[in-house]
Amino acid sequence: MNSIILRAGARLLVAILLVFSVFMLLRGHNVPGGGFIGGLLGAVGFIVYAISCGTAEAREALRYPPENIALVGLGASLLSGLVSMVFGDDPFTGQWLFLGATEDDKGLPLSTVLIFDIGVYLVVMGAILALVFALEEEV
Amino acid sequence: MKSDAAHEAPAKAGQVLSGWLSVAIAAGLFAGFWQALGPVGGGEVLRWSRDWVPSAGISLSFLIDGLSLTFALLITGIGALVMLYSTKYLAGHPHFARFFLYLTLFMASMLGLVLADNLITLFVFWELTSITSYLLIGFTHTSAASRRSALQALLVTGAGGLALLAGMILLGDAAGTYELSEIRLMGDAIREHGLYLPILILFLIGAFTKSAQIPFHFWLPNAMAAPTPVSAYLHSATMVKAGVYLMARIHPTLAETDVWLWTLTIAGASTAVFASFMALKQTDLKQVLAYTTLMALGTLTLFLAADVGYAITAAMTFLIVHSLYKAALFLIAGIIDHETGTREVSKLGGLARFMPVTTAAAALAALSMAGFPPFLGFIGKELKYAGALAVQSEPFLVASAVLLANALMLAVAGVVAFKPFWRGQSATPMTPHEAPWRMLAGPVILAALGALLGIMPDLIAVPLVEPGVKAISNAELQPAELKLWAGVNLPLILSGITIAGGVALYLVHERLRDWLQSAGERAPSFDKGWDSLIDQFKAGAAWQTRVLQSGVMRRYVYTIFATLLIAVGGTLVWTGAFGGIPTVPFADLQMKHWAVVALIIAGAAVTTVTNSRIAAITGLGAVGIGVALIFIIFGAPDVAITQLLVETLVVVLFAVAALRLPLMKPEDGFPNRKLDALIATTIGLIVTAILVTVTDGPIDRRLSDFFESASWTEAFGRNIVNVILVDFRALDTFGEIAVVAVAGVAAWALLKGGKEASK
Amino acid sequence: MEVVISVLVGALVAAAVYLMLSRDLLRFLLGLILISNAANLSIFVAGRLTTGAPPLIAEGQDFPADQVANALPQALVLTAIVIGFGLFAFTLVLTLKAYKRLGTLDTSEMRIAEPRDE
Amino acid sequence: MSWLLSLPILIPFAAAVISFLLKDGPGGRWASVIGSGAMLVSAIALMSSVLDQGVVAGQMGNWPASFGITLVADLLSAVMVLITAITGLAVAVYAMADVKPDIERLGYHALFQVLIAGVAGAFLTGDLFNLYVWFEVMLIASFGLLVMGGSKEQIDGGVKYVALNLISTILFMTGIGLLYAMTGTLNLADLARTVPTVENQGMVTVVAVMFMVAFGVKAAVFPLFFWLPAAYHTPAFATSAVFAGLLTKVGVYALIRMFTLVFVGDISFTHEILLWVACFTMVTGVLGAAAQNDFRKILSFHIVSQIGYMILGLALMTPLAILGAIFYLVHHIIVKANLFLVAGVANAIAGSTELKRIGGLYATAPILAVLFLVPAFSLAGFPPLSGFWAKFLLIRAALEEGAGFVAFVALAVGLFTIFSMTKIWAEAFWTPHPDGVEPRLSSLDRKTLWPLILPIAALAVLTCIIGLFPEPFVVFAERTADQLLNPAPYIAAVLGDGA
Repeated sequence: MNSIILRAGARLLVAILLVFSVFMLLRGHNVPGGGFIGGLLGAVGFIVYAISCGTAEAREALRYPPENIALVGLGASLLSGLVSMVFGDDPFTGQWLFLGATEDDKGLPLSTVLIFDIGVYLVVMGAILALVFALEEEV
Repeated sequence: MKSDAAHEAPAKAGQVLSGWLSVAIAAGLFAGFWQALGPVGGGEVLRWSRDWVPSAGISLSFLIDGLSLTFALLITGIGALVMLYSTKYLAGHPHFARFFLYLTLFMASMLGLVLADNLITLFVFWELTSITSYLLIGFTHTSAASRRSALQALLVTGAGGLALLAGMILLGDAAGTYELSEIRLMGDAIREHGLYLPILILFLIGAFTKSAQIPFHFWLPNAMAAPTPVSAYLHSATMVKAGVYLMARIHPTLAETDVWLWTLTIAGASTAVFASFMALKQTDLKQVLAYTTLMALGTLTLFLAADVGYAITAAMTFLIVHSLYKAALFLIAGIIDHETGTREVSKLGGLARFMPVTTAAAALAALSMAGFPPFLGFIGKELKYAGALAVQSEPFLVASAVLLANALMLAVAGVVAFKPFWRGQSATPMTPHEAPWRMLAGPVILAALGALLGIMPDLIAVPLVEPGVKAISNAELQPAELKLWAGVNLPLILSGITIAGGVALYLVHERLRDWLQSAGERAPSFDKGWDSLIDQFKAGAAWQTRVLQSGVMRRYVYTIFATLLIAVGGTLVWTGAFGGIPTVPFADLQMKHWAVVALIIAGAAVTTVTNSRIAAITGLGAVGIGVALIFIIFGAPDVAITQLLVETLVVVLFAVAALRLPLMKPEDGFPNRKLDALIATTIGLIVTAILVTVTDGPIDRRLSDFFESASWTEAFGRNIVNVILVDFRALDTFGEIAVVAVAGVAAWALLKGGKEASK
Repeated sequence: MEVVISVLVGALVAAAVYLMLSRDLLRFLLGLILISNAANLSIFVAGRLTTGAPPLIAEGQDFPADQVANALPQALVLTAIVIGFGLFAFTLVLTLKAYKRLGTLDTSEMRIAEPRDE
Repeated sequence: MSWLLSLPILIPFAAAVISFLLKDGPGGRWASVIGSGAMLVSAIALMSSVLDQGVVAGQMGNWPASFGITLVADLLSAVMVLITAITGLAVAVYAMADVKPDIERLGYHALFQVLIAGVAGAFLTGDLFNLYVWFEVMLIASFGLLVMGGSKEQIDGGVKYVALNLISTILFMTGIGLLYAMTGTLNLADLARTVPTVENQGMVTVVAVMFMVAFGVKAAVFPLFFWLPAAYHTPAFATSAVFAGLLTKVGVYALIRMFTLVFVGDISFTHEILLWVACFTMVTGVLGAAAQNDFRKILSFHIVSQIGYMILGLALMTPLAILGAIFYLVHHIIVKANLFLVAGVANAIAGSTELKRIGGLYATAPILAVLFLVPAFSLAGFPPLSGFWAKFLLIRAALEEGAGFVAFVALAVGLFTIFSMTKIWAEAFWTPHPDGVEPRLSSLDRKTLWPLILPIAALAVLTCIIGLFPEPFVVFAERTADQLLNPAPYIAAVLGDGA
């Protein structure tokens, strides 16, 4: 399993899956996709990596312990829900900022809702990886 | 050990302080109640009240009348003497301070009980006396017998307490108030109330258990496991009289009916006679005294049955008489035990030489107990006969019972207060010598009071007995006069017979005892019955628990599904809610629908029947994909993608895990599987029936309509499902990711944790 | 069409319950997965079925043009799937751990917490 | 207002995140304690505003009710959150000393905080599906806490706990689907309004019974309670204390909420079932306890038994009965959590929780003896402790309804409770230690002793306060019961007055 080609291929696959997962995350508000689907894809990428190169290397590539990533994701979603406090709205009220909005076009939307979905992404990826890595290392 | 010795010295100082503090509290309270003698003797009733739980009609109200004052003085007066006695009796005991804490708490509870004018407040103190007596009976906690006795007393009185609580609640509802001084005015209404009989029964269970009437008597002799001062105080002079107090207190409300009259008469008389014989049977001084206490309690119950002046006066007087001599005798028994090392009657004799003061006190107390003139006991006995002859039930029977009990009592008095001191000296474990003054003060004072009050009965007649009688009965009863010489009358003649009979019994008591003991072995014992009751209870509990909480998971799952089946299926049948067998729209079914249905059913079937892990996983995958296809067909792409991804992960994880798990065993061997299949199929049918019925007809789509209209215009998203997830119902999603995050962490911790533990 | 799915749900439930009544923990787990699917489907069908039309709003429009599938149950099912997955993943790891520590997957042999002699 | 409502949920989540990231040092446990303290403050604030203004409701995400998720607090929710915060703080402090460092490094305190958040969420939500979500949050956190450490006993108990609870979860979820199918809404207040308009009322009853079974498992009623005695004696003491105090009560809360607000159409049927369930639960639970010989196993079975009392109050459905149930609910959380905490200290100084293997606590650890007696006698219903009033109110409610048999059962069960409590007392406290050990509190070092004893003492004081000054609590419970039986203000607060 440790052939150089496979490892390089795995790296490439991980990169593609990660990019694709972020793409799914970002488009989710308007077409099928979203944080959960994105996070799952991201996790699948690292699982493939772990299977081909070993969990130790996958952990290294991930840089942070996956369980921490999960909790940070939870924190991010929580924070996105808290932002509206500053604006005097109810918790989890979406706050939107439209960059370059014109009459016809709403421009590039930045919102707490997106941060929320990023949190979902991180949680899903982190939690699954925490479980899978630990399961792999259990043997 | 050195350090222990080092801080023993200051601890001892603290202990001494705790002892004297308790004595001071009791004495101070006694002095306080003494002040009330004047007003109460003048016919006043003192009342103090303050709200406690007004919304439930409960107030902290207290009342001092003749009845409660009598009790209060006995409680605090005897309490002070007992505590003084205990400072010496328990000197150096490691739990000295705890003892005084319990004793003081008990005294306070008992005072609260007799002073309370609110039923529930009374009950609160009632239970407190049970708790404190539990701690006191089990004071010698390292002994298994003590612990058993403590539990027995607590459970018996506790059971009675619970009955009493129910009775009080019913009485409160019937009367519309918990205030005793209001309830006592409603006697007639209560007696005619539909709940009268339940109320009466529940009250009497409470009173009989606390005052150890047959058949609830067996805990009292066992309670003698407590240190002797406790026996003297709780189990003769005060707590056991709480039941008597209750009957006296509730007398105006519940008495004057045949049920009351006969129940109390029979219970009291049989307790008195039975206890007198049992007393004669014992050889342990404390046991002898315990049974005479039972006898006294029976007698008091007997007299409270009636509603005539003589009987009630007899009860009030005998209450005081008994408290005085019985506390004295118990304390003397304690002295004997303390100074000689034994309480066995047969081993004791000739103590008069060594302990003259104790002997004198014992003699005085015993003479009062035996009912010789000029002691208060004599007056008490005369009143008892007068009362017995005046009762409405069966004067002859009652008088006979009282006569028999009194004669036996006289014999017992000889056994406890004559024999140990006079007859030939026997060897005792310790060389006897006179007790210190703190232990003598109690018996001497109490015994002397018995004599003093006999000569001057007016000291208690006016301030205590007469107001007490008035408090017990709402009818205009004339309290009988307390006097030594009432002329030659029937009671006096009966007294003569008593003395003659008693002396005769004393002379033959040893043979009688042997006979009673051999008879007792054949008779069923309540105490042994208790043990088998507890054993049966435990065995029943264990059996039930083995059946229900079997430890076998399959049975748990089984029970839950069976419950579901019966509850939901039963309700479905009961309500007739099933909308009828629907028509399947075969016409609309296309090839793809059939394919999906077939895929799912086949997958589920394979998963269910296979013994191969690979086949099972494949089956699961088929079901998952089939469900995803349903989502796609019916316009749910997000759900379908998620389902596919999740299903992939499920199958992968399952495969990874299953490879490390053992093979699945064939299940053909289990006959139960047929029943399982039946249950499973029925539940499946029920689910289908319900689903078909609830989805018949259109749904109220106002929620979805709102989402459709607001999704883009207000929440700026074109994927309505995603907008619901991250905006409209973001809190759900937040909870959902919390579940995922925690599931990951928990699984990680489970896997990692085991590793660290095994290292 | 709801009727068909309802029957399907019933069949899945029956299979799942049968599996969950087994003494084999692995079979219980299989049953759990099946019954989760059944529960998800029942929520889905509770919102009634609409063929085709996913609940999306086309570019340039403010509302869905035609009748689209009921979006709310979809969101609920999505949440339920994810939660179910989390619970399943943990349960799977627990099963694995149970086999490692207790040496069996036969639940009637699992008597450590509630020993036989009690 | 919506902030005040959401803070008791959001604060523990924040504490969980911080605690997890700091789990390798002492920061993890302090984050948990500080978070619990902050939650207590928010819970008090919430309670005071509910007392001032009546039912308060707030919309998450600013979407109007029944479209978005509503958080709503009436007196019942507010008091449950408050008591959750109190118990949470007590247990968080206790866990500082009770939970071993290697378990802390696995994220114990974070999971604990998530559990508390889930409990608070369940009490505050006004949305049925959201309730399901909080149940799951609570459940997965409890799974993690239960098996954390991974001893054989824990794994074994955990398997049963997990398996049986998952069945309940699935049932609950299916029930939500069915109710949605009939009414098209998930909001509880909206359901209260629309359920009576459903044509097929028979089916409503069927679904109601389904919910009863689902919540019955959660609340551990007869015959669905098995998971509780199978597992509660296995985890860390802090864990079992918070489980014992709170988890089953969420099931009871859900039953009370659904069967006073939504499922009131066929009371003579549903509440009659509940009455029988209550009686059997009381009896089987207490008998189960009588058969046990382990400190925590006895306590576990008593949870079951006492859940029966609460269900009894709900089943009778009179103002006094509901009042009693609420009083019992609050009292029981405090007392039962406390007893489990005491069991932990007994284990720490005497070496076990098996009664046969310990003893001597009375002679050498008198403070612990007092701290045991207060909750134990309160549990057994002795006056003047909190449990007495709880029992008194329920018995009175039963007798006023003419339910003499039920009252008899409740009283008899009280007697058996005394039996079990004195069994623990006699064997762990009075009987000398079989190995001659003299267990002393002073054998614990100060850093362990105070976190263990302070929460116990605080809860014991609370028990005594409720016992000695019950009036404000009774009045409070009366108002709460009134709100439950007259849900119009609740519905109006959620849906607006025009509804």
